[in-house]
Amino acid sequence: MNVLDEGIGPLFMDPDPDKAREFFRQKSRAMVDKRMSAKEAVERFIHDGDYFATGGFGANRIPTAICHEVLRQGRKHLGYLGHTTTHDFELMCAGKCFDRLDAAYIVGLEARGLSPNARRYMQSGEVQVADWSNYAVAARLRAAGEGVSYGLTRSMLGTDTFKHSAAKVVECPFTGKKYAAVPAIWPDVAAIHVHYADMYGDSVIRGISIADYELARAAKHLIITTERIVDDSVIRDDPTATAIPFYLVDAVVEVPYGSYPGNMPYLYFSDEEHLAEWLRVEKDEAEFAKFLDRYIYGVSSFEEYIELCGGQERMEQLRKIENLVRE
Amino acid sequence: MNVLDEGIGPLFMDPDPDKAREFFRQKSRAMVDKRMSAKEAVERFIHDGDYFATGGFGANRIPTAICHEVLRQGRKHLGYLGHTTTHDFELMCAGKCFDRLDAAYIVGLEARGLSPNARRYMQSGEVQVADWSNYAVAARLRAAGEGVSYGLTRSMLGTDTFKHSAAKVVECPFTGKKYAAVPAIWPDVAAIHVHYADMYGDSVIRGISIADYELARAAKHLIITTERIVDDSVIRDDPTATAIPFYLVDAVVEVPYGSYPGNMPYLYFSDEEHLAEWLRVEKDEAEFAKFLDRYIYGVSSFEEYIELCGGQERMEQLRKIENLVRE
Amino acid sequence: MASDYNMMEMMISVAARFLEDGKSVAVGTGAPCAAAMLAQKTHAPDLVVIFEAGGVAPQLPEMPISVGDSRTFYRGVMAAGMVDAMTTCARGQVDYAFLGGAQIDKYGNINSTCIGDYQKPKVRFPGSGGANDFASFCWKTMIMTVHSKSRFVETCDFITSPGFLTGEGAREAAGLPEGGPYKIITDLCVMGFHEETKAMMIESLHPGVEVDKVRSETGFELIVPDEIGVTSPPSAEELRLLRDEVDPLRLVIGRA
Amino acid sequence: MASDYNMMEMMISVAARFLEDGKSVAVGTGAPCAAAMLAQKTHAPDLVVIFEAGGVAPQLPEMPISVGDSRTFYRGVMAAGMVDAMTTCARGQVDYAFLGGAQIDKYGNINSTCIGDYQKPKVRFPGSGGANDFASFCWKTMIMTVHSKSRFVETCDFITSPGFLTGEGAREAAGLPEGGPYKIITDLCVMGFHEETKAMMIESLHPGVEVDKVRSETGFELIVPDEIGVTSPPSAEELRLLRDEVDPLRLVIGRA
Repeated sequence: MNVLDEGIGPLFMDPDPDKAREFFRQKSRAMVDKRMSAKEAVERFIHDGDYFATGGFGANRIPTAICHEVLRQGRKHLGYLGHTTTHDFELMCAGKCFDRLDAAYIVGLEARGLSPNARRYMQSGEVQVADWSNYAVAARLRAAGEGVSYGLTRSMLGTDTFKHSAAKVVECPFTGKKYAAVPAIWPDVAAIHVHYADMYGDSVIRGISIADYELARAAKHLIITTERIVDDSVIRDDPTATAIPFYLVDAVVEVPYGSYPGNMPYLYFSDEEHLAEWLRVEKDEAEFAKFLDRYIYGVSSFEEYIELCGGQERMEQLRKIENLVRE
Repeated sequence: MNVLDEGIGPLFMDPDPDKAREFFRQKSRAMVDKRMSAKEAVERFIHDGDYFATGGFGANRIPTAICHEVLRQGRKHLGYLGHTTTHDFELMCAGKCFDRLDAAYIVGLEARGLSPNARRYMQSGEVQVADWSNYAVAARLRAAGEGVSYGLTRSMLGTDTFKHSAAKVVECPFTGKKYAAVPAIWPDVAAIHVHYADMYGDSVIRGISIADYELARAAKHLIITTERIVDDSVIRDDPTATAIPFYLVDAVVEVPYGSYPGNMPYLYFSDEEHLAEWLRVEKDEAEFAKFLDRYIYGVSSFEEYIELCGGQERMEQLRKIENLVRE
Repeated sequence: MASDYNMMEMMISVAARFLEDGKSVAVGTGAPCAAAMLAQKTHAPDLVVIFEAGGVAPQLPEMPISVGDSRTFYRGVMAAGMVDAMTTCARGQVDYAFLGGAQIDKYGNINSTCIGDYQKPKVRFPGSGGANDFASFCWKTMIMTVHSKSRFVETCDFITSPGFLTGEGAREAAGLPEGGPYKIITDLCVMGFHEETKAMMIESLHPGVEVDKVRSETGFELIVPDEIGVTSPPSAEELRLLRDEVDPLRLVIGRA
Repeated sequence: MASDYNMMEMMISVAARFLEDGKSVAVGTGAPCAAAMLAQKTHAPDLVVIFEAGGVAPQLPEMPISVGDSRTFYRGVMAAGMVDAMTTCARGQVDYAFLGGAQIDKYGNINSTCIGDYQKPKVRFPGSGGANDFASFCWKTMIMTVHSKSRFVETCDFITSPGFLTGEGAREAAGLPEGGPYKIITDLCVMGFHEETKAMMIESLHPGVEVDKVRSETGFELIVPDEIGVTSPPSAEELRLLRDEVDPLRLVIGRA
């Protein structure tokens, strides 16, 4: 294979499709009850050193409860996929959980500003980084889900984003066109938050799927957090709606408001006040440490966190904002 | 680019992504009323020599009305994508409409047997053919929709299917694994039958999508036939359900029972008696010619064909079969 | 033991037994579908059935006529598309697939494309469809077919779907993933493949069938081990399930 | 002509005018989204808005906070995913995109990744997000930004997203599709790119702005044509639409 150019960024995960196939060969396809707590899901499926990825888009439909558990259980030396990450990235930095990072969108919270703590962590030199574009990462996940070792994109070419990625430039055997060949990535474990799922893991997402279709098919282990668990007859009544089938899933965790303080389409809007509070307290490391103790390390479950953040009353306000109910 | 091996099959369409981009650059994105008759859609968008593709899976959710019009309007020298084609292929052969063929599944009607006329046509030597697997064709369409000139699959390797395709063997720049590189294909025009669409072309498919998601994104021109046209508020009420957005679509044709004699999931089952009749009459060329005159050439619209085939009464029977209503 | 079974019932019952619980199988219409359904009703309730057009784990109300008809996702857990079905195979999550063809050679390669000259064939068949993909991607592929010399040939006119190609090491050399033919179930016997040479070998003969009969209906040299078992015919329970539940209209199994 | 506009209103109004009817635009939050909405309410009702996370043609009830929040597909015609949005760009169906960044060089290359050493940066920014993809795939990219010497630099510390790279022919040589920067809209002027050299040039100065002011706020040699127009400020109607309909909460345009 003629490689015309290659990035100098680190390649954290083996893109060998046959090793992935061997893993998936062993993974059970049995339709069994996979319900468990967030605590148990993290204990069983996320280990120190694993490569971890979170679904959703920054502060929209993110698996917050799993991120909190990762912090509470003190996971360290994770690899992390910084793909369209905002509040989830902020959380992972708060716990200094990862030291290897594929970065596509990190440290920012879009229109809300940049996370002071995430920037401190990323500027510390403690994290080994490769940079990518959002689509390049989606293409890496898609390639993995397709059982091939690389995908193709014409983005990244000619830039430092390419240079600091682990992509390679190849030529089309038909047209001679150049492509960035991006290596498939099979994360060890991913967490995705969905609208509803049955106890086997068959999951439905309402609204944009972002890159979760691809992530679900690439991840070796998959934790689903769901607003509610439904009987599998609900799934079977409308199989067209299923985005993630049970055989991809290892754990099903029922977490109402599970994307909080992020947005969950149709159900609740993001809590902009709480997200602003994060950005504010992060400016001072001591204050931030106290904040984390109060909201994450000092509670035993995500339910407690929701209570601390205003509980049902606040959730009801966010439901009204989401649904454009003007008071 | 090191090419390790290559098929000897003809490559009918240019896989240059920049030529495709130039086409799509010019294609309007305006949200305008695209409703028209099947007759007009074929007149405007399917021309002699064009490369044509049909959606659905053989005799399931196929754009029968468009195929009939192609015959009635005497289209010739088409290229055709024989991907999971059964009754649609039978129709195209009945009109000898194509002389270039990418074949993945042709001449058969699955459990129903093989089409005598399609076999005669394919055995005549009049058709230039390349062979592919079903997934290879889906990968070709997917690559086109992604704006790249080739896709990758590990199928076809080592076989005569590869040899008689236009694929090439390339090596992964990361792992050295071999892949069949399959050239992107942007059909000049495709027809896809859907459950409902608005007048702009936003379309919803219920049940399996087969390769229509990919085909819709690869085709330069796209004709949608739909069981019913709905107000665009129906689409906007549930944008998650949309499979095909309006900007891909050139024509929207309302055709109730448009997949007949094929199956339309949830609405009507295939008419096995009529499909068996096709296979029976095809055995005798003269009888088949009379049959075609009666059912296709001798009628002026698909509605007349439905009437000839038993009209509303027959459709009601097929609805009951589809919905497992036992009498 | 029931004695009033026909060969289709025999083949389906044998095929069903090879399908392990908690595994997945890509099936077509007809006998393979019946085998998967029978397995689910006997030892493999957690066998996941996948159709190439996108249907996953349907509660089949009856035999599909097409691998893309509405039965293939009737009350399924997902109605996806071909890319999803095929990539599920490609990434190693589909264990079994059933294939068929007009010709099979001793390495389990299959012809379902044409007889005679490719450009102007004597007989044109459908081609690969999804068969080449299943044969390339799935871990273990199986064939159910009648046993005849015109079908079991020394050399296929056209290799549509890969078996072991030219034998040991050939799949790997071609770049195919691990996998390949597992069992061939005919109306005479069950065959497997030699662990090293990857050539076809008899594993068990159906009751009353002699080795010579198999040899005479096979167009190439079959490996015949010293010890050959006898295939267990369908049990009464298998027959009951097949006739009453799997295929009550006898579309596949016919009338015994 | 209204005189009580602020620079954000000016920039948004100017950007909106560049968006042609019947075309498509990939937008982010804030000013780009406001520009697209304003264009739809003035000359381009058929402008299709696409968000990178998958939202297509929403009827935006208010400004999104995130390009992936629920507003981005509110009563849209499709709620797809990132791959669909990005491949729509890649195959040439998205005309415009808006980009932003900490540094911009004279060829329109953008840095939104870091200042200083890459491995241990002085300042780390978000990185590409979808920007590199839009800059690579969309036909015409635009930037709205304040004009300052620290932003318009001779050399970016890191090229996150491609403009014209090193100038004429460089995109083609790198393998990028046709496309590239189209307009840079700042609080001082509108800039385009020289047809041949692909270097940045002034196209029009905002009312009251002198060329020297632009030069002094630009860290590289700008092409200054002999004839430079004056940018038309927002019309009363543009301001009314911006303030009453596009951004009534003044989240983006602030208070004039």
